[in-house]
Amino acid sequence: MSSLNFDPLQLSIIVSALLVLVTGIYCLIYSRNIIRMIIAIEVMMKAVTLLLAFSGWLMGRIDLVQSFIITMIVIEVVVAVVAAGIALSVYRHNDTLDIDQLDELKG
Amino acid sequence: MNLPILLLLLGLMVVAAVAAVMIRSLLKSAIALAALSIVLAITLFFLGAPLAALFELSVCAGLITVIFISAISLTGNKPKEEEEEKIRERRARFLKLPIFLLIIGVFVSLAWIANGINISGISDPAAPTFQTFKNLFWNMRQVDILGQVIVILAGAFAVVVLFKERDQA
Amino acid sequence: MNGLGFNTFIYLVIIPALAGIVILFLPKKERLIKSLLVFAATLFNLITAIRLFGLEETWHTKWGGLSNFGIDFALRTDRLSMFILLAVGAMAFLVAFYSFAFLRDKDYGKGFYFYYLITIAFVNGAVLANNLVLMLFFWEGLLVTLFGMLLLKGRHKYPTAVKALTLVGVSDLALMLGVGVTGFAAGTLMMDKITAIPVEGIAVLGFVMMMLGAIGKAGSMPFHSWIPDAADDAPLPFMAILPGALEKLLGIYLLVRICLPGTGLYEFLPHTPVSTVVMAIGALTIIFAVAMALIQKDFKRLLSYHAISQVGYMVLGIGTALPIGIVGGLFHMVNNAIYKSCLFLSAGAVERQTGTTDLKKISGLGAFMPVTMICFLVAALSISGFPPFNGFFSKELVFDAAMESGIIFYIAALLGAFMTAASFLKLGHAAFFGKPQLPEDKKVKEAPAAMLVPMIILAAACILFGVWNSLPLGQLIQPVLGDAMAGHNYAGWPHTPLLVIISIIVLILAIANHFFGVKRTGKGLGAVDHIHYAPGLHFIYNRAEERWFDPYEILMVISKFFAWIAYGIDRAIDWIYNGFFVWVANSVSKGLKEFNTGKQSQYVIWAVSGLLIVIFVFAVLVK
Amino acid sequence: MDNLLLIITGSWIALPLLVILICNLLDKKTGKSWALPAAIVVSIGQMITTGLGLLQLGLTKSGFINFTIFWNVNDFEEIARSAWASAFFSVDTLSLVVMFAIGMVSLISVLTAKKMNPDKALNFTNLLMVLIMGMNGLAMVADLFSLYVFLEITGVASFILIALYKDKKGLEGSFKYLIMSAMASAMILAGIAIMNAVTGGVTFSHISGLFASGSSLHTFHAISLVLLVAGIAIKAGLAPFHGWLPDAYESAPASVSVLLGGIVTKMAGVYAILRLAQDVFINAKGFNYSLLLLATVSIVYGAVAALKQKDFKRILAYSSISQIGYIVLGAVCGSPLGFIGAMLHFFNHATFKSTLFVNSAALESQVKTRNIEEMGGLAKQMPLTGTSSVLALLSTAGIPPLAGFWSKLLIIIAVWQTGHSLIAGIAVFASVFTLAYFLMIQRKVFYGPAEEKFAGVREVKGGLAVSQVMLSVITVVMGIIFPLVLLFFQTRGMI
Repeated sequence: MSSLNFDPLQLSIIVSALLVLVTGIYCLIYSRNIIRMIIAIEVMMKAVTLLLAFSGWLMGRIDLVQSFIITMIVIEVVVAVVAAGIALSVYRHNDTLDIDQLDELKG
Repeated sequence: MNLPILLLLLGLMVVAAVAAVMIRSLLKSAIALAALSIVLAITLFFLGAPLAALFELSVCAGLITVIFISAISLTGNKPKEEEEEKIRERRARFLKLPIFLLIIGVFVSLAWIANGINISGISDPAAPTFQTFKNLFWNMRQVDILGQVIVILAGAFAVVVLFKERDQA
Repeated sequence: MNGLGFNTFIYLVIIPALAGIVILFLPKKERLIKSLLVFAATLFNLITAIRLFGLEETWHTKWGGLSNFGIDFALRTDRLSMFILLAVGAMAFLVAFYSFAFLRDKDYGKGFYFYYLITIAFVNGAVLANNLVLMLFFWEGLLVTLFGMLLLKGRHKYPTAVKALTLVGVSDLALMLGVGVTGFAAGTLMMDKITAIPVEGIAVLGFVMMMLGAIGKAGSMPFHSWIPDAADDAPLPFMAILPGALEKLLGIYLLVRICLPGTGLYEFLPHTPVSTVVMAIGALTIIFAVAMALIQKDFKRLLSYHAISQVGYMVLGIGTALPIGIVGGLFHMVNNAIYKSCLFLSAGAVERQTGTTDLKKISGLGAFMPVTMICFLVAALSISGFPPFNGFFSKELVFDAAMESGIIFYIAALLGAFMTAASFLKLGHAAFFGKPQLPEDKKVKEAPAAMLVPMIILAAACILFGVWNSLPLGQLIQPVLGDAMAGHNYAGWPHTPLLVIISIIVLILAIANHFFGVKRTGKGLGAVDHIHYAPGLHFIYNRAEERWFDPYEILMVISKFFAWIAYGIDRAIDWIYNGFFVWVANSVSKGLKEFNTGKQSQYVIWAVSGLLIVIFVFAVLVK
Repeated sequence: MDNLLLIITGSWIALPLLVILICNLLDKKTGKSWALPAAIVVSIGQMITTGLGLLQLGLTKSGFINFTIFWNVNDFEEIARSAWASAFFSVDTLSLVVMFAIGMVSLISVLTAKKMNPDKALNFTNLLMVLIMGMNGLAMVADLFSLYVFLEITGVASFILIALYKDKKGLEGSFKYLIMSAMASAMILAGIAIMNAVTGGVTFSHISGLFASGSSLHTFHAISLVLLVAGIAIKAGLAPFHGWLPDAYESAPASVSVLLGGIVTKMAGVYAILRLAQDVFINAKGFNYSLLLLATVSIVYGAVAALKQKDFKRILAYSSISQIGYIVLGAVCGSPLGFIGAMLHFFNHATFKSTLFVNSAALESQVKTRNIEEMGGLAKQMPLTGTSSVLALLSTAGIPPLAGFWSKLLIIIAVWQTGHSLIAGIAVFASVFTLAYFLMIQRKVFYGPAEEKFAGVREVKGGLAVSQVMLSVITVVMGIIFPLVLLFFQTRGMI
């Protein structure tokens, strides 16, 4: 059989990364909890990490991608810290984590 | 690389991600996120990026989970107080997600197979093989290292500004 | 090179303009400094013009290296423009000198000096410009200063200013169109590169439009009717310098620039339809304006109609396209600038000393203002064409050319000469001779020296240019034509004795007519009443006085009709813009505002839909 | 010369770092009192060094300078061989112009922050320094991944700055920005990953080589571009990705909104688009066309939405969306003229939008409100604020001879010339709306009927007044000497 002209490995990795990404965006739209939105962001970053690693592996340049991932993780942590800090401060103000309470700014 | 193992790992990843989003308890969500990180770390290891896997494991699965859990405990997780109706409504909102994901996954896979898409990758004749991780990271990517330094500084200032209890100016 | 850098002539534009701007910032009280500044600037202008004389140069710069669409800042002098510059410089200097005295107790002195200097700068610029668009720029700038000067006496002069703006603006618009067509027909906007475009096809439009622009600036029909109104409403030095001298110089400069045989912009030949059209305009201008001048009862108004009618002679002369006609036209232009300014200045002296220019109120001033009277007489004899004053010689040249081009034009010119002489006999008689009628006239004194000196100089120039007419003709005017002269020399006594005899007969007839009229009515002012109130003519005169024949008024009636129609359309469009669009914009904006609920999920949804849009764009492009 | 160059290039990162160290390692009291003056020194220093850098570029006619930051990689062969991987800094005229703008807006922001209490002032300065480093890095990077890194730094610093006072609105705006920005980061990073997968490298030179060769695009090239465009559009606040932008601008403290509106979001989004369109995705049709569409939508949306706003800063925010549209339009229309116009509009926008935000700060400090409905006739009491805002708004609307006119003119001409006459028409038409809502501001705030309760209002003094004067002068002077600036850049081969 004239081998499948697609690589199941590529397919599976890209599709699963896409699914994880979509999960994150879905959660950003439908979640009402601030902390869960931050979790959704983290979930999206995981998908991106997978994609990055995959790209390096595909090109045989995994070392380059390793350095990318390390930098990325550092940034990810800082963003998570900032987000958590903001969530905490919001909680202190509103006594709730409901995102729907954050709608003073509009129009 | 072993395709079945990879498929298993990827499946686990998707499940963990959906779980992190769907589980009602925030604490369990955070733990699901940690699980997602762990699975990702294993995948990275299999893809030949052990250092990145190590980082993922220690920082994402460890540090970020700690941050989340402390944030959750500081804000007080009050699932019990949620009314029955709210819970049902929430379930209705999130139950669509797996179906949605299934449709997307199947559709994209079919489209991929039907079009015979293949990322051939560019075989760069001048692709240097002598590049070691050390050389790459410390010499070639020193701009990124500078970025890391700055972003960590920013993180420190974030802690100073945002986590201070008493400040209602 | 006269020891000057060849781009010195840019100073002719810069120095007066700078001086004008400085004056604008000087306090109102500093009369002396302002006068000195004006004096220095105009003197500099005159000296530079003299030193530039005989220098034929072209100066050319690109606008800062960026692409410039062929509109370079290019200046040049040639024989024509250096002659005009000299005339401009001299007239500007004399009138400036005169206005120091005239404007001493007027509160609009500052504004006048500002506009005056800017006007000089622009006139110089327009004459120097080698690029048609650059010339147009200066030309249009003059429109602004004209408007400003007419408003100097206050807001209530607005109608006159608007009238002038409209009429001159229309002619400038024609010029603009003409410049465009000329540039298109010639393929370049540089005047020294354009020679003798054949007047055919689209070039006919270009020629006619540029010609209209030129004669419109000179004040010929049908762009003339603001000048008599301005005589009532504008400061007198303005009349002396702008309609009296500079505008004629500039307008005729352009007309000659267009029509000059051999080197002009267009190929303009005798006995062609275009030539006939130009001559007809000239002839009509003479007849109409002089006929109106005949019956005026106001010193300034009478002069202002002559300011129009004299243009007719120049246009007629140049319109013949014969060398003798062009020489005559140019000579007449110089002469006109001299004696018309002199006349206006004497009118100014009379106005300043008596407080009025109404001929019914003044008479017998000659006894009190002898110098003014003598200057007036010299200029009046000159304009009427009495030998040996300068007007005689230039008119003879024009007569000669008109005779050669068609007897009808000659008769028109002759008729004009008759009426000119008659009207000045009347004017002189009424104002300076006879018995002083009103008691206050007895207290009148001679004008101050600062006003007399320019008048005396101008009057002397009238005599000089008449007696020694080979000076202006040989040195200034005939070189302009260059090869086209074909060896002729028109200096000295007129070459056609028959025409001279006819002219003198006409003058004698005018004198006879005057005495007939004076005898009939018993006073100088009534010398032409028998023409004014002749059957038939009376009716036409009345209508003319009621401005039935004023092209501006006709234009206004037509435009009122159009305005009435346009108003309705405009209201509808206005509603669409001011009502409908605003309503739509406001309601859309309001809708957008309400649509934004401030919910985070909404923002995410927008972003996702934006992502879909981007995907869609890419998908369309891939297809 | 080389040493001078080293000092100049080094100072863009080292100077802010030094200030952070000094202010935090000294004892607390000195650190706090030194913080703002030190920030002023850094901003002015940046303006001077970028000016020197521009001169250097002009003198050597070299076009760009490459350099590394910690240790020099002297083995240039190695750099050449690993063009796909090596990250270094590179400055050209665009970088220097935007870095000058960074210095300028930072200076204005610090001047606006003068009244802050010392505790906040230290935090503010620290974060401002991080922000400056992030934006400078952004201006100098030469590969996609570093671009992402510095985007994040800029973003993180601005989240914290918006929430600096931890008031309810500030937290809300900050959180909204954070979520959208994180989403954008994920998209950009996914785009980079896919780009890396299909081209095998992330440096600008590597990718642009592939795009410039004109080979047909892989599906995944397109997917990568889609993700990059969407991500950067979120960062830039192009409609319909703009949701967070008005909220963040409105809720930020006065001095921070000067920063945000003047430079930060432009650096994060618009500069990235400028850089990518110019140096990386050359002739990438999808990239250009999708951004053209988004830019046009933004121009119209921003102008229309601003009409009915009540909050001064919110109007400015919507106007920003509109102006961002113009810059992006110039950047992606595909002609060099448009790029020049976009670069200079970037600078002009930094000037006039900062002016307007300073005006807003001045009004807020004197009148204690930002609601334009409540104000009226303030031009009499606050002539400086009124005049500078008039100048800034005329520049925004593109009235000659102010600076904004020229750059907008260049952009519209370029868009017209490249055949997008409909878009050019829309852009001109939207200018009318710009004028409309700004006239509305003027009428309601400065020139309308005077409200009696504001009789005691006084003109601002100190930092606010200085910055208003300074920015107005720049707007006017830039407008007058604009052709000369253009000429200088042109003759020196810098654009």
